[in-house]
Formats: sequence, structure tokens, C-alpha cells
Amino acid sequence: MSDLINTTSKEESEILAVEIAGIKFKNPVLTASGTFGYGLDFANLIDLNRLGGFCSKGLSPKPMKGNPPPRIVETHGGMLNAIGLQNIGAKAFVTDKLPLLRNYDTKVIANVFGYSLEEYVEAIEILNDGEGIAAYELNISCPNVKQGGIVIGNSPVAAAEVTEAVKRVAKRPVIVKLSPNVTSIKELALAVQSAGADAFSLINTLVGMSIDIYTRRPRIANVTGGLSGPAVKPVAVRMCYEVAQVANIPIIGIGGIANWMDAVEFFIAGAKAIQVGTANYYDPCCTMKIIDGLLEYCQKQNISNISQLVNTLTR
Amino acid sequence: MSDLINTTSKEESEILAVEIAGIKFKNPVLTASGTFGYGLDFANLIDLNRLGGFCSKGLSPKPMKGNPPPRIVETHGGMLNAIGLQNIGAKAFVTDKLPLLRNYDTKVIANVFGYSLEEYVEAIEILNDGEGIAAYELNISCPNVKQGGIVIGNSPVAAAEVTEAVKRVAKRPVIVKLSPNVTSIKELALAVQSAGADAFSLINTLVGMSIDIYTRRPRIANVTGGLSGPAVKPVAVRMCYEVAQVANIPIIGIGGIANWMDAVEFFIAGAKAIQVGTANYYDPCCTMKIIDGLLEYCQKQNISNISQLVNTLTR
Amino acid sequence: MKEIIVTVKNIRHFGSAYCQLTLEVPTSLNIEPGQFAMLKPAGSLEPLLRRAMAFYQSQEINGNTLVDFIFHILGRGTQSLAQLHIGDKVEFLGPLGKSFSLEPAKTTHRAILVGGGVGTPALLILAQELCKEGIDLSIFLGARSINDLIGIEDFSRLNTHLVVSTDDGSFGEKGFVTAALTNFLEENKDKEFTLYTCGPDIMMHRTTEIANRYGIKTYASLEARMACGFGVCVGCVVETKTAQDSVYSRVCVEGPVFEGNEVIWCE
Amino acid sequence: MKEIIVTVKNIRHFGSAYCQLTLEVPTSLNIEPGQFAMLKPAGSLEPLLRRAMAFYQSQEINGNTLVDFIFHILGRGTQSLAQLHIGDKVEFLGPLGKSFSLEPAKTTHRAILVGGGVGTPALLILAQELCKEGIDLSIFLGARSINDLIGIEDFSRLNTHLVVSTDDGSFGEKGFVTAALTNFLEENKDKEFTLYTCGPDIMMHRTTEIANRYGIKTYASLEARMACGFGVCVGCVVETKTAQDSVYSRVCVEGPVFEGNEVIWCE
Ligand SMILES: Cc1cc2nc3c(=O)[nH]c(=O)nc-3n(C[C@H](O)[C@H](O)[C@H](O)COP(=O)(O)OP(=O)(O)OC[C@H]3O[C@@H](n4cnc5c(N)ncnc54)[C@H](O)[C@@H]3O)c2cc1C
Ligand SMILES: Cc1cc2nc3c(=O)[nH]c(=O)nc-3n(C[C@H](O)[C@H](O)[C@H](O)COP(=O)(O)OP(=O)(O)OC[C@H]3O[C@@H](n4cnc5c(N)ncnc54)[C@H](O)[C@@H]3O)c2cc1C
Ligand SMILES: Cc1cc2nc3c(=O)[nH]c(=O)nc-3n(C[C@H](O)[C@H](O)[C@H](O)COP(=O)(O)O)c2cc1C
Ligand SMILES: Cc1cc2nc3c(=O)[nH]c(=O)nc-3n(C[C@H](O)[C@H](O)[C@H](O)COP(=O)(O)O)c2cc1C
Ligand code: FES
Ligand code: FES
Repeated sequence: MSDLINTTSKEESEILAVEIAGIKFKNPVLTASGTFGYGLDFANLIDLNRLGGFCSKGLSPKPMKGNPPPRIVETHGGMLNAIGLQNIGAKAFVTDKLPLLRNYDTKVIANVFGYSLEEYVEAIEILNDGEGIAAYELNISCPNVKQGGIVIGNSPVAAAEVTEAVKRVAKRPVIVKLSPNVTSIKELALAVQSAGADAFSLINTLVGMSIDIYTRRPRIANVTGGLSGPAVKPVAVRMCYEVAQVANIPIIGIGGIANWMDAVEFFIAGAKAIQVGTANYYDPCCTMKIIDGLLEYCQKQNISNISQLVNTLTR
Repeated sequence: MSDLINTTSKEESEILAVEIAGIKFKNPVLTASGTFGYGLDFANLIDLNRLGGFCSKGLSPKPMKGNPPPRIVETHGGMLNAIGLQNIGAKAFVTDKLPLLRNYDTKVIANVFGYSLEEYVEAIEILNDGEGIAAYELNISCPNVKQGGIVIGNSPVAAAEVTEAVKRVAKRPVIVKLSPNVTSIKELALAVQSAGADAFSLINTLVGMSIDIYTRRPRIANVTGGLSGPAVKPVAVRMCYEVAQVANIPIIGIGGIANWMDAVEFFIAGAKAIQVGTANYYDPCCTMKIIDGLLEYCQKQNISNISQLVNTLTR
Repeated sequence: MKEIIVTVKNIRHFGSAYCQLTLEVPTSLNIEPGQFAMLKPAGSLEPLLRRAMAFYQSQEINGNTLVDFIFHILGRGTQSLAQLHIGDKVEFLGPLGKSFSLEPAKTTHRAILVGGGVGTPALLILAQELCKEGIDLSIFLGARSINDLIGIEDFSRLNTHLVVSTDDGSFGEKGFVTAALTNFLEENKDKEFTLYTCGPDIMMHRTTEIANRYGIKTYASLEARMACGFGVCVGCVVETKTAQDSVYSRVCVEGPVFEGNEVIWCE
Repeated sequence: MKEIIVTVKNIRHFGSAYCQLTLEVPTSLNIEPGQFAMLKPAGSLEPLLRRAMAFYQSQEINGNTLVDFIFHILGRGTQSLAQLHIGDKVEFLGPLGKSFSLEPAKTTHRAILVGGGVGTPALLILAQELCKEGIDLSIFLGARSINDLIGIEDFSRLNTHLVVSTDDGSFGEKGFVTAALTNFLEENKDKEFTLYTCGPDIMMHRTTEIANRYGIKTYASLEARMACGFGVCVGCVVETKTAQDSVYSRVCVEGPVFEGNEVIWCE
């Protein structure tokens, strides 16, 4: 990629560079699936070449139409969404998006989901042929239609099955994205870890609901939706910390991150990188500010590489 | 109680009166345990005689010292707390608080917890002798020290055991307060219901965490704390709705309620009454405003009794 | 599209329900009719999300651009915008969205504008440009009552054929704007028009149906709850027809302007 | 204790770090020295919780009370208070907490005040009342630098024995206030005093230790993060000694004023 403009200063790259599952990220600031489109939409808002990486909108083997509106509603400190995983499909991503994305020097993580084991595998096989994908991220927070619609990510067994099946075919590292809607995030993490996952990312959204008191209808057509934004940060930090106690693979922290201070909380709690989600909507350039802030913080605290922060909670 | 001033207008009592587990509340606006002290602290802030009822601070057989500070920290749209259930003990509640509380015309619900089955039973037996208690509310979100510290409320089996044991001795209706930190709130509710609970209240706090990025210490001495406030409302409404689909006993909705519109959301989702928690801290008179707002809403919507709202979500 | 912090140059209140906000943007924007911006008071954390606002007016003065918005104070977002003072900072992202195309009007030589309530402001820039193009313009504006007719004088200043209706008859003709429109079309059966509309879905739907009866093409500017405003959340969709089937199109990118017959109206 | 909406009468900024807020309370409050109020901009949702602020001054004018607070702008709460304008509304709960008792000073006839940083304002009303009582008063105030000495002129106006120290020597004596205190006590071994202090825990702890050496009783006004301010959340506790053991006492009800030796200092 030597022909690409590299907009990261030498000092910045030394202090912020992190490696996860063999992938070298220029910094630990990534963006979360479903909040960054297919990456290109941000090309004229931020310097994509300065971003550590991004996760694509969730991809399925075939394109999906998604849920009827309303799909989103703002809540206190966050928002609910039920997009219904509308996406262009894995094939179109490979043929239409990747060629353009290869012009940028940032890591592309393909977020994948399915409603059965087979669909996950099918999507991965399509993406295996795509050039310019650094890793896969499995969204396991969807119902398994073949198993009576139980949410895969809510069952350690089901989650392990998907992880194993995908690992068998995946030509790239597999990051498994954990659902927070479980009694024990540790148990889920351990199951996924022993199934061969290369890294964790957490959290996905909390299931929530909002009602219009005049029409008495749910504010989201799907009735329930996923809660995200600053409101969920304390739950996300806690889960990162719990998983860090049992993990021997890297953790990518997600949940309510809106500034560099939020990011540092996740590093201390045990995350080696972070993903910014909802904040991309209301502060489209926040990732650049987060990178600036982390650099300054590390310099002030005499931290020569940011991974020195990881899992350093003092009690 | 005819000698007590009744400050509730006739119309108000007709429209807002609700009955739960045989208890007649003058209105469905209660306050949540741990956010209302032992009731008396509010006597010079609001008209206690106008309040539907309140839940006492969690009571244990013996007084408890509680956790070291810091015990609370504000988060976006909410707060974390780990008070450690500091309380004066069931005996002192009966001897020191109840006599004063009997001067007020509002329903007193004694919130009870323990670190073993025996402790729950012990506390209930002490409270059985107290005059002026309308019901018991079981806080099952505490670890069972005899069972390796697993949180009772996170296991349907353990939760059912406690419910059964308490029901055997309790001289008053038993409300079981559900923990939201579970994969399936329905499963938990069903277990507690078949164990003989007279009503549900939900939700208790979500487990969260916050870190000071300069000291790298948890912002709460206990490391993790309970998340409450408007931030959790969407999760609480969703759980009320889910439980309402399987419940044949009444639900009391809790979680982020700060105004009458929030309360109405819970009624539509399936709650027959609500409890206000964190909002009591930053808006001490909010319960009175909520009662006013509910009355006006019912009148405008031609609702002759508020229970007509319960479980009326249209899809 | 610019993501930038701008300054409140003026804020004007019409009664308690409406506001006109004038922002100074320290750069030139080329705003097309029907486009919008995402706005929120700088640094405010409640609400988190910006609100979409259609450009009402814009004026470039040596490198800077003054932009005006008119909004109805409903919930948290508009309340926080209504509390701004002169000199306060605002987070601005725009211009955004697909604009009204003047081309069809250029071929029909005549255009009709139908505005309802707070959808009306989104039509002023379009009206101005159509006049510039020398297109024969008839404007129909509707509102609940006289107090909901905001910015009406800017439309009358264009001295085109202007018909105003209010539901309660407190100003202009009594009744819905669609009634006035139908009368007009009956009297002008022989003529060709292009119709542009912005307002409540129900009004735009009826307007499209009426226009169809007279073989007139309608372009409608839609509203939807938006989280991002630039295409990445896919939260703002409306169902639109395709050759065989239908798809969910993003109001912020594929819209806000759609062909009336393209939209699967759902009120 | 009153729960009431009050009006910003004046707001004064000292540099970028400190603010003096004057509120008009439409009722009479009888405020005792060391008491505090819980404050937040009316209707603001971020932050949710009010912030505890010690009364700096209060003045009753025909039924209304003007109250002053001086605060250090640190985080979300104080930032939101610092953004208030004259005429804005504020949610007010107060007066709250156990006050400084003048009785011990009346028996010793001499009192010492030790204030540090933004703890100093909490001592002004006490100083005024001690003077009224004709008690011989020595005041020791410390701060990081001259820019952190807020309201100092109000103390000097009392013309008592006033010693000011700054850590960097930019004003008064260079060094910690505890050094000045020790010198003074060495020179006044023979006399009896009652000591009142408010400031950083570390300063109040050292002050208590020093006072103990000279057999002087100390009363310290503590700080803690507070959710409610009136005793119901039990979140604001400090560990205090009891006959046998120790308990967690609420700073907002059992405090903020504690006997220095009662407190189990933990910095
Ligand atoms: C492309 C586009 C252009 C737009 N242009 C304009 C414009 O020029 N002027 C303008 O005023 N708006 C415009 N809107 C709408 C605007 O973006 C907001 O959605 C609307 O102002 C409501 O936002 P809010 O923050 O006030 O309500 P929110 O707090 O977002 O409330 C959520 C929803 O509930 C409804 N709601 C909230 N409170 C009330 C209430 N008290 N009574 C009835 N309904 C309520 C609102 O309709 C809102 O959509 C536009 C929207 C789009 C998509
Ligand atoms: C009885 C009592 C009286 C008080 N009287 C006064 C008074 O008269 N004047 C006064 O200024 N304060 C007073 N306080 C403290 C005040 O209540 C707040 O706790 C303090 O101002 C911090 O609140 P905040 O909203 O600015 O910070 P928060 O947003 O609450 O931040 C949380 C905590 O982190 C710390 N913090 C936040 N941001 C920063 C930062 N940038 N740098 C360093 N630390 C930070 C703060 O100390 C704060 O406690 C009093 C407290 C009590 C209990
Ligand atoms: C509108 C929206 C769409 C999302 N779509 C996806 C998705 O397709 N796949 C996925 O794994 N996560 C998806 N998420 C979850 C986010 O990636 C992220 O895990 C979550 O929002 C928490 O982070 P945040 O609080 O920073 O937003 C979506 C979130 C939002 C708000
Ligand atoms: C400081 C604090 C202390 C609490 N103590 C108790 C308790 O002793 N027993 C209990 O069952 N719930 C306790 N709770 C939980 C509340 O009763 C309530 O379930 C929770 O806060 C959610 O409601 P809210 O969002 O309205 O605060 C406590 C909550 C807070 C914030
Ligand atoms: S508002 Fe996000 S895609 Fe349209
Ligand atoms: S602040 Fe709530 S008890 Fe002191």
C-alpha cells in the first residue's frame, strides 16, 4: 500500500499502533458495524487513512430489505434501533465496495450475520474471495430461525457452534461480537474462546423498547430495538472488565464511546482496541478527535505505547 | 385510619385507585427501595398522604454497615451505586420507624434481602410482628454466600426457592423484585410466579462500572455498581412488556421513571403500578407531579380508571 | 457537505410554537432547493442526536453564508434549538439530501407549489428559483390557523398566484389546501403543470392523488426521524416502488425529495 | 429546608476556573454557617444530579433571600452552572446539613479558621457570626496560587488576624497553610482556641493532627459526592468512629460538619 498517502505521524504510529489477532492497526480507534455504512460515506467527512479501521454494515449471503419504519428513536442518553439488518449482501460488498475501499489505508473488518449456521458459512465463503478484508466480525445477536428463533448469542452452546463452523472456512481472523443480553458474559466469552475465536468485540446493543403514549404503539415498528449510546457505557465497561478476567484473546471494547476519555476507560478495563458507534451519527468527526486525545493523553502520562494501558485497573 | 387527613380528591381516588395482591393503593405511584429512605425523610418535602405507597430501604435481619465510599457516581443519563445495603435492620424498622409511619395514610412496603434463604425468612419473621406494613418486596439481586456467591435473582431455581420459603412464613403479600441482569426475564418471572409470588416488581439495577482514567481506579469502591435512572428506561419497559406476556399476577414497573409520561409507558407495557427511584434524588417532588400528570392525562383521554391502560400496547 | 461549528446570528420567536433561526456559516455552501442540514446546540448532550431542518433561506456574503431555518417547537431537539441565544454556537452538517429538480417545470413552463404547516418553509428557495427561471407559479399554502402561517409574507413578496387556506378559516380560505388545489386544477384542465409539495404525509399523499387525476407529476419532500442525516444509519427509510417489488430508501440520501408516485404512502 | 425554583440574580466569573453565583430565593431561609444547598439549572437533564454548594453569603431583603455561592468549574455539574445567565431559573434545595456550632468558640473565646482552596467560601458566614459574637478570630487561608484565592477580600473586610498562604508564593506566605498555622500555635501555646476548617481532606486531616498536639478541638466540613443531599441515598458517607467500632455517616445529614477526631481520614 506504499502508494497510499499515509497521514499518520511517526510519533502517532509508534504510540498508538496495536496488533490484534495478527492484524496491525495504526491505532486502536475503529468504528462499529451499522454506524459507518460501508466506510465510503465517511470519505468526505474524516481522513479514512488516519482511522485504525472500521466494521462494515452487517453482511448476509443475500441482500436484505430490512424492517419497516420507524426504525429508530432517541432515548435518554442513547437511541433504539431496529434496522432489520438491511444490507447489500456479501457479493455486492466484494464487487462494488472493496475495489473503492482498497484506495484507503485503513483496516476493513467485514461484519457478518446469518439466521442459521449455513448462512454464516455462506457469507464468509463469498467474502473469502474479496481482496482487502482484514478480518471478520460475527454478529451473533440474531435469532436462529432453525432453532425456534432463539438468539444465537444468548446461548453459549449455539455461539460456540457458529464460531467453530466459521473458523473452519474463514481465511481471515474471526472476531466474535458478544451480546450483552445474557446472565453471564464470562460464560459466553469462554465458550466462544474455546471454539477458536481470535478476538472478542463487545458489546452489541441491549434490547429495549419505547412507547408513544398517545397512539399506544411502539415507537419502533419492530416493537423492540437495540439500545446504544452513552447510556449503555457503564454496562459495556463492566462486561469488558469481566471478560478480561477470563480472556486469553484480545478484546475490542464497544458501547457508548463518544470521546477519548471514554476510550481510555475501556483500555483500562481490558480492551486492546475500541469501536465507536452511535457517536458517529451526532459527531461524525469524533474518531479523529479521539485519536488526537489519546495521543495527547499518552504523551502526558508518558505511555510509549497505548497497549500499556490495557487491563491496568488498580483496586 | 379515619383520623388521618386524606388529601386525595374524590375524583382523583376514583380515577387513580388500583388494587394489587389485595392491597388497595390510592394511586399507582410508589417509590423504589433505596431511594426513599424509610419514608419519613420525605415528610417535609411531599405530602406522604397523597403517595400511593413506598418501599423501604432494603432490610436485613441485623443492621448492616454497608460498603466503603465512594458509593455513587453519575453516568450519562443515570448513576451507579454500590451502597452495600446499609440499613438499620428489620427490628429497628419495626420499633423505631413503623410507629411514626402509622401517622401517614400511605402503603408501606418493606423491602427485604438476605445472603441466604434463612436470612430472608428471619427478616420476614421479624417484620411479621410489625404493624402498618402492607406487603413485602423481596430484593433477590444479592449473592447467596452459601451457594458460592451466585446472585439469587440470576437463577430461576434459586429465585423460586427464596420465594417459596418466604411465602411459607409471610403474613403479607409478597412482591418479588426481578433482576434485569438475566438472559430471559420471562423464564425468571415464570419460576417466581409458580413459586407463589403475589406480584412482580421490575427492574432492579443493571450491573455497570465506571473508571477514573487518571487514578485508574474504579469510581466506586465496590468496583461494580447498579445502573439506574433514565438511561435504563428502555430496557425496563421492554422487560415489563416481556413479563406481561406470561404473567398472571400484577407487575409493578420500575426503571428510569422521572415524569408522568414515563409512567404511562410502563402502564401500556403491562405494569399496574410504578415505582420512582433515582428521580427522587434530583427532583424530590416528582411523585406529586406524576400523580397530577396522570390524573390530567386520564381525564383528557376519558379513562375512568387508570388500570384500563394496563397492557394496551397496539401493534 | 460541510461538518462545521457555526454561530447564531439571530433567533426570532413566533408565538410560543415557532422559531426562525439564522446561522452564520463561515464558508460558502451551495444549497439547492429542498436540501436540509442537521443541527444541534454545540456541545449539548441532551438530546444527543441532531435534528434535520430544511433550509428556508440562504444568502452568501463575502465567503460567509447566512442560512435561515423555521421550525415548530415540539420535543427535546427543537426545544433545545429554541433556547439558543445570539452568539451561541451550533453544530452544523449540510447541505444534505437530494434537491427538487427544476427541469420538469422548465418543460411544463408552469409549476404548482403545495405547502402544509411547517413543510412550507422548505419550498421558499424552490419558489424563488422557479420565479428566476420565469416559470408561471401558483402557490397553495395550508395551515391549521393563522398562527401556524409562518413566513407567508416571503411567499407573497414573490407576487405569484398565492392561495392560503387555514383549517379554521382564521386566514384565507377555510378548509384544506387540497380543496383549493382541486378547484384551481378544475379551472385549468387545459394547462400543463409540475407540482412540488412539502407538508404532512396525508396532505402530500392526497395532493399526489389529485395531481395524478390531472396527469400532473408530483415531487414530494418527505420527513423521517433521522439519526445521522448522511446515509450511514439507514434509520430514516421510506418504502418506495421498484419495477417488480419495493425497497426501503433513505430519506436523507435518496430523498428527502421523491416522486409522489414512487412513494408507498402509509398513513 | 425548601425545595424551590429560584432566579439567577447575578453570575460573576473569576478567570476561567471560578464562578460566583447569586440566586434570589423568594422566601426567607434561615441559613446556619456551614450549611449547603443542592443546585442545578432548572429543567436540565444532563447532568441529572444536582450539585452540593456551600452558602458563601446570604442576605434577606423583605421576604426574599439573596444567596451567594462560589464554585470551582471542574466537571459537568459546575460547567452547567457556570453557563447560567441572569434571569435563568435554578432548582434549589436547602439549607441542608449540620452547621458549625458556635458554642465551643464561645467557651474558648478564641477561634481559628483554616480554609483551603474552594473550601474557603464555606467559612465566611461562620467568620461573620464569630465576629458578631465578639470572639477573637484568626483566619488562615491557603490556595495553590493567587488565581485560586477567591473571595479573600470579604475575609479581610472583617479585619481579624488574617494569614494567607499560596503553594507557589504568588500571594502571601509561600507554602501550605498548615505551616502558617503551626507557627501561630507555637507562639500562642498559652491560649485556648476552637478550630474550624474546610478544604481538601489532606489539609483538614493535617490541621486536625496539628490542633490535637495543642489540645485544640477541630470541626471540619467535609465533601462527598452526593446524589440527593437530604439523606435518602446513603451515597455520601464518610467513616466515623464510634465507642467500640466505626460507622458510615452521611455527609449530608450527620455532616458536612464533623469533629476532626471523629472522622477516619482516608487520604
Ligand atoms: C429532511 C427534513 C427536513 C425537516 N425540516 C424541518 C423544518 O424545516 N422545520 C421543522 O420544524 N421541522 C423539520 N423537520 C422535522 C425535525 O427534524 C424534527 O423531527 C421535528 O422538529 C421534531 O423534533 P423534536 O426534537 O422537536 O421532537 P423529538 O424530541 O425528536 O420527538 C420525537 C418525535 O415525536 C414527535 N413529538 C415530540 N414532541 C411532540 C409533541 N409535544 N407533540 C406532538 N409530537 C411530538 C415529533 O414529531 C418527533 O418526531 C425536518 C425533518 C426532515 C427529515
Ligand atoms: C457539602 C458540600 C459543599 C460543597 N461546596 C462547594 C463549594 O462551595 N464550591 C465548590 O466549588 N464545590 C463545592 N462542593 C463540591 C461540588 O458539590 C462538586 O462535587 C464539585 O464541584 C465537582 O462537581 P462537578 O459537577 O464539577 O464534577 P463532576 O462532573 O461531578 O465530576 C465528578 C467528580 O470528578 C471530579 N472532577 C470532574 N472533572 C474534573 C476535572 N476536570 N479535574 C479534576 N477533577 C474533576 C470532581 O471533583 C467531581 O467530584 C461541595 C460539596 C459538598 C458535599
Ligand atoms: C443503527 C444501528 C445499526 C447497527 N447495526 C449493526 C449491525 O449491522 N451489526 C452489528 O454487529 N452491530 C450493529 N449495531 C451495533 C453497534 O455496532 C454497536 O455494537 C452498538 O451500537 C454499541 O455501541 P455504541 O453505543 O457506540 O453505538 C448497530 C447499532 C446501531 C445504532
Ligand atoms: C442508591 C440506590 C440504592 C438502592 N437500594 C436498593 C435496595 O436497597 N433494595 C432494592 O431492592 N433496590 C434498591 N435500589 C434499586 C431501585 O429500587 C430501583 O429498582 C432502580 O434504581 C431502578 O429504578 P430507577 O431507575 O427509577 O432508579 C437502589 C437504587 C439506588 C439508585
Ligand atoms: S438518517 Fe441515517 S441514514 Fe438517513
Ligand atoms: S447525598 Fe444522599 S444521603 Fe447524602
